[in-house]
Amino acid sequence: MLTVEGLHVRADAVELVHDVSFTIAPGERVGLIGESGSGKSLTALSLMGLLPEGVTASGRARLGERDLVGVPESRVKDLRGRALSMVFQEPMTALNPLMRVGAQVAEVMTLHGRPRHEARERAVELLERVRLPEPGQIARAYPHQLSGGQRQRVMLAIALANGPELLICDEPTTALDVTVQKQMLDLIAEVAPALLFITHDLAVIASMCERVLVMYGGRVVESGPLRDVFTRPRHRYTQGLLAASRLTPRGTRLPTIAGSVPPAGRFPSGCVFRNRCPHATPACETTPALTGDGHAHACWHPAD
Amino acid sequence: MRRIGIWIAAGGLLLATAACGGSPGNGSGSGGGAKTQSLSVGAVAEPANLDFTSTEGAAIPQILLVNVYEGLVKLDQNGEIVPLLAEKWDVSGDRKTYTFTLRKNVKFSSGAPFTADDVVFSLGRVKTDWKLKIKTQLDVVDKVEKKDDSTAVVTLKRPSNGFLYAMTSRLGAMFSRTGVADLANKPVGTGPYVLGAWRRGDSIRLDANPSYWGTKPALSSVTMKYFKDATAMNNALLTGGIDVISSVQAPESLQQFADPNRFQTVEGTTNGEVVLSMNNGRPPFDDKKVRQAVRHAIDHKALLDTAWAGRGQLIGSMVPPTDPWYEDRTGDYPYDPAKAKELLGGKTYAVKMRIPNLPYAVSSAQVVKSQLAQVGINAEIEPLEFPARWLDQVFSKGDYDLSIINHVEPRDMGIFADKSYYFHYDNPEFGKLLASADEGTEQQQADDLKQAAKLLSDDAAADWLFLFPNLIVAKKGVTGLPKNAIAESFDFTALAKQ
Amino acid sequence: MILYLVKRLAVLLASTVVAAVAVFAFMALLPGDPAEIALGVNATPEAVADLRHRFGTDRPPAVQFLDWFGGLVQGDFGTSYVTSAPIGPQISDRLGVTAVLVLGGMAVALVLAVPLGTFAAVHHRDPLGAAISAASQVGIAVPAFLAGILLVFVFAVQAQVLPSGGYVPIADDPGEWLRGLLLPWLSLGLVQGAVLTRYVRSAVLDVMREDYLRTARAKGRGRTGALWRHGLRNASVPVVTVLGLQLATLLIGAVVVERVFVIPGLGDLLLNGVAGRDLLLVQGVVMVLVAAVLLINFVVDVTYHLLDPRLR
Amino acid sequence: MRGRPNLALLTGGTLVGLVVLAAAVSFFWTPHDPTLVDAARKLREPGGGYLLGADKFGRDTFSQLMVGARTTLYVGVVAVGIAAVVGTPLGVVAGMTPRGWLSELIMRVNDLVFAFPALLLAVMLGAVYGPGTLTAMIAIGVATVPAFARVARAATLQVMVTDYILAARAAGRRRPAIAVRHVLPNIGSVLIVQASVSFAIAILAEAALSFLGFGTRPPIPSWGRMLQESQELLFSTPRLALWPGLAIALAVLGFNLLGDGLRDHLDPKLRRIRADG
Repeated sequence: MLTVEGLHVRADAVELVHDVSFTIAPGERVGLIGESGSGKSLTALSLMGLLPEGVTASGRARLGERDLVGVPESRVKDLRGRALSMVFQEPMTALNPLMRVGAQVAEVMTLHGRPRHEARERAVELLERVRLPEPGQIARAYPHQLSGGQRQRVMLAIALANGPELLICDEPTTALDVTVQKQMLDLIAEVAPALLFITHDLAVIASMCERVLVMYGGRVVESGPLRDVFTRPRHRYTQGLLAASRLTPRGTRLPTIAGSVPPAGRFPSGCVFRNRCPHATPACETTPALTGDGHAHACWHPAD
Repeated sequence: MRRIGIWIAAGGLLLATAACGGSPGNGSGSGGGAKTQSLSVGAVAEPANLDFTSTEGAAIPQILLVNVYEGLVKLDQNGEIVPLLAEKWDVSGDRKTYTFTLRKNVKFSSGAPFTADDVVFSLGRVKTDWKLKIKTQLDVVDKVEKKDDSTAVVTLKRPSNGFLYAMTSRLGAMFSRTGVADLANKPVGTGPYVLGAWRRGDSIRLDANPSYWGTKPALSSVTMKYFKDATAMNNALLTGGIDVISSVQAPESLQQFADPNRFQTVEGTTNGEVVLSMNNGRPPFDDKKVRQAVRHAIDHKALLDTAWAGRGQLIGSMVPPTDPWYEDRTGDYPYDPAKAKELLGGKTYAVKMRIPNLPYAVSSAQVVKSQLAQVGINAEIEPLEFPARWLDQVFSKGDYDLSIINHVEPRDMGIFADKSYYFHYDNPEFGKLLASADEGTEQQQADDLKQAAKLLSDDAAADWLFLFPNLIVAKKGVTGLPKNAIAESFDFTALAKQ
Repeated sequence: MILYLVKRLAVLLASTVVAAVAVFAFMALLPGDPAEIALGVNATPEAVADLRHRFGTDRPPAVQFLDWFGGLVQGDFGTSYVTSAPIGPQISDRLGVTAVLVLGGMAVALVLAVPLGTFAAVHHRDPLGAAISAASQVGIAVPAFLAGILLVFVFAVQAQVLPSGGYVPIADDPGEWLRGLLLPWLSLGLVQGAVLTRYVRSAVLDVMREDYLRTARAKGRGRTGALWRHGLRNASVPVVTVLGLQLATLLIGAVVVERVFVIPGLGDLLLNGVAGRDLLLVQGVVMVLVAAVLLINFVVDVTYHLLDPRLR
Repeated sequence: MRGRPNLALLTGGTLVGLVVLAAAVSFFWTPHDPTLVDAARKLREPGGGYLLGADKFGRDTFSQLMVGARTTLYVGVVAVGIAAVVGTPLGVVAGMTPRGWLSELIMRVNDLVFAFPALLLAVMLGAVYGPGTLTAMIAIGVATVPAFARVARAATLQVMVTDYILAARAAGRRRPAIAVRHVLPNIGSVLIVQASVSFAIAILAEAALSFLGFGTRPPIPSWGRMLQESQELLFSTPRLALWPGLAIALAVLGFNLLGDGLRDHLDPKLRRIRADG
């Protein structure tokens, strides 16, 4: 259903996302994982056509038969909120503070052709569907009167309003209290049609997704079914990531990945991870290709 | 002549202009038909109210005298006293009794007839109701009597040359016995114009008086429009907002009106002596030598050229050339910085020059300061709000060393005779000369006043920077503009438009 | 909201009273006895004392204040010492003129600033946007009276298409009224418009960076649509604050423009009053100006609260 | 975006630098005595030692502009100085005790002072003490106090909730110590920006006051007064209005740009781009 081929994102001369390709089948839930600065959010935003000013995408991305990248804004904007929707990381600022919640939910429907009164009614239903108590009252509230978790549910209601084919969630629970995170994730898992779920949290991915893409330095370094990648990581970065997140019984952490993520544009040539990789050799100065069917990786010295 | 109170007025500012002259014209005004012509005249100071019996300032008589209020006599363009409401007057042999024969069929704008009773009433009010100190000019009047409806007799305590002259001023204005209830807002007079409308802060319109006893004015209305900013007034004339600038406040700008196809410039003289006053009552200017040094230190020609674009006349004492006893005294203190330094004896002084914030004063002060600095007198300029603050600080309290003001009143040499006056000039000889001039014959008067003027100059009681020019700019085709401004009013009676 | 309104109203009233005390006290410091000034330099002491009694300036200051303030509450500003005319009608006449001048200037500023500022923000990376930004920067640097003088020079003196000054009441001739006000409006509005353009631009730029604008686009709105529907109202919140500040500035800026264009407004009345030491008049005008600024602040605060539900 | 030259800072700094330079040099040297009246040089054309010509008093325009720069800075420094010295502590106190009666009182008085704009204050003060540079500066300074107090308060409110202040308070540091050691250094950049903007406003205010006759006393050269005096010669000798007008505009532009530039320079948050991954 969603096919991404050779997606590049650049800001001025700096390439932020390099040659990303993946697919999502109808009903499939795919996780996109990586540290901040890895290019995962930009990948998602380029699919939505919401890249910040001065940042451009090239390559191919299709949702069904419709192109998402390299087409005029007027065409993409009709897909947004209808065929594909997105829930953002920061619920506190994602809603218009001067507009009632119900109106903001209804807006996405009227925008795509539903009559106003019908949209109003359906907005309340949607609020109920995302498990908000007293949806009628919430519809009349302003965003500042809701908690973070409630606002994120409102965002989810907006995303679901027009029955999209694909839902993109960009760290939807990061900003929420731990107690609320679980409910939110359950809700997303329950209502999402097909899902592209972006996070840096391996545990969340594990509970949500069937397939996973690991990004680092603007590239997909490893991809495959969740179980394979998590139990038998091939790329040294994935390996490090998993090791860092795994707790020992005594609660002490294993060594994390050395160094830190370089700023955009400062990644080494060749394998982007080689300056932090304990296994790096001169061979790594050449860019490795993402190879392998099903469980693919881009590494000259993969783990077994 | 006793102490002549001054209407120091706004100096050149209010002075604006005055007097009559020219011949009535006729023509097609902007309004269309021959009887709806109107004219608008730009002036600088708006009156605070319309009651010149209790409010100082030149602005009120400027617009009301001769135009709305008339006296028994008036001053013509040549400085001659001519009949107005009095057809004629006879002076007794002892020069103490004046018998005025009044015009008949004169009516006030209220409809009341003008009779000798009104003369008795009006001159009586000067003593009883007027609040201005200039009313002392009529202290010489002993009694005013009605002989019959058209004859009034004024008896003086002693002969006075100043009496009839004072009668041409505000003091001689004739009021109706039934028209003094609201002088501040509703003037009632016998003149060719009546008050039309007053838009405070903007303009005063006078309308032609349909029942005027004399030659009816050529214009149906004249509007006096008030400007605080000289440039704004210039622009108004350039763009047709007004027809006449009654007194140019920015003489350098005259070039703008050089096109003879559009504008005309009238340049004449006034009674306004721009005086560099020195406080004779306190150091350092209580020292005659220091005062004389100042007079030598100032290059009057350069001052006039820079400060007032060379417009005006140089004078050397308190007498304008239009007075019969004028003598050229400009040679008394030639520009001579070396002499000035010598007179100062090598000493330097720091003094306060407190001036009114009027264009001519601010301009002149900067030249005076620069020139005095050359001889060692450092004058700090302090512009004060005119009129209130200047009057308070300098004029009333006398807290100043130097000041610059245009003394606009006609025949005002007498102010130097009063040592409480802000000059604090004190020379008994001078007072004696003035007193004998007022009582004596015409010849004696002239001789005495010439001598008095010389005395003032010799004593360096003040320095006379220049005689303020009467500078009028008008649209081409406006006639009846006064060449010289030597009376208190801007006479509208002769104004016309071609 | 009601509670807020009541509280804010109480503050307004209290500030006005305190301001009245301040104005009165300040005026009491002015040198020059009104009675002496009214009578001129040659007045007799008896006449001065008499007039002082008539003016009531021989009473204790507190009594004078209460009398004056009591009158104010009833719209009576007293009678001028100098012109012996009632002050209230003068002030209300002039206030009308100044209000027209200021509101017109504000309208010009808004008409210029909102589209230009928004355009400059949306196109802040383009040369045209940068040019507008630079032009507004230059516009701020020009003193209002200089702008006025230049406008007169160009449109009145050279082109002779508009009057150089003066004010014609609308009742006399609506056409002339309008023609006479165009240049004053422009000279007030151009400079204030430049200031406002910068605020609008920065407010819109801020809003454009907001997450909810991205949300709106995620819903399917275009850039412009999102900005229009969700951005401008949000951007208007800071702009309204500035607008209030600017109205106050304009009210005072009008003093200068009134001088340039010979418009009989409040500023002109104030300067006249100061020059003529018309104490009561100055007191009245200052009070009205200060009260107007306080009132504008009040309106801005309330508008702010109406615009932003978070404050309710 | 790092490394891109800050154009506003550069231009603003240069313009302000020129004003400061002209003022500084004028203390030691001007081409001619700026106040010396000389009828022979009246309205002298530019050239021959008179770079920009002379005015109707024969005074050298260039020398006047140089000394006028001094007046401009003098007005700005004193006015902004008053505003900063009075307004900053008030704003900090109000910001550190946001719920207290003192804060409420300060802000209310602040609002009240704000209702007396600079021009009104200057006209009133001028009426009492006579017009002059000092009264103008005091009026402009007092009228600018509310702006500083507000900005200082807003910035203080932000600083007060930061971790290091909370830590300092938890450690039992006394409020005055916190104010001096932590708050002031952290709101400094905001105040500097406000100062440069207020400086520009002060220059404009002085020009307007000079136009109304409430500004600098003659013959001390001031750009505002030069402009006012040049009015009557606007048609015949427009250069007399051009130079002071240009000087005012460039100085105001300079201070405004400096403020903008400093804001960007001192507050990098404002130029972040939201393009993380």
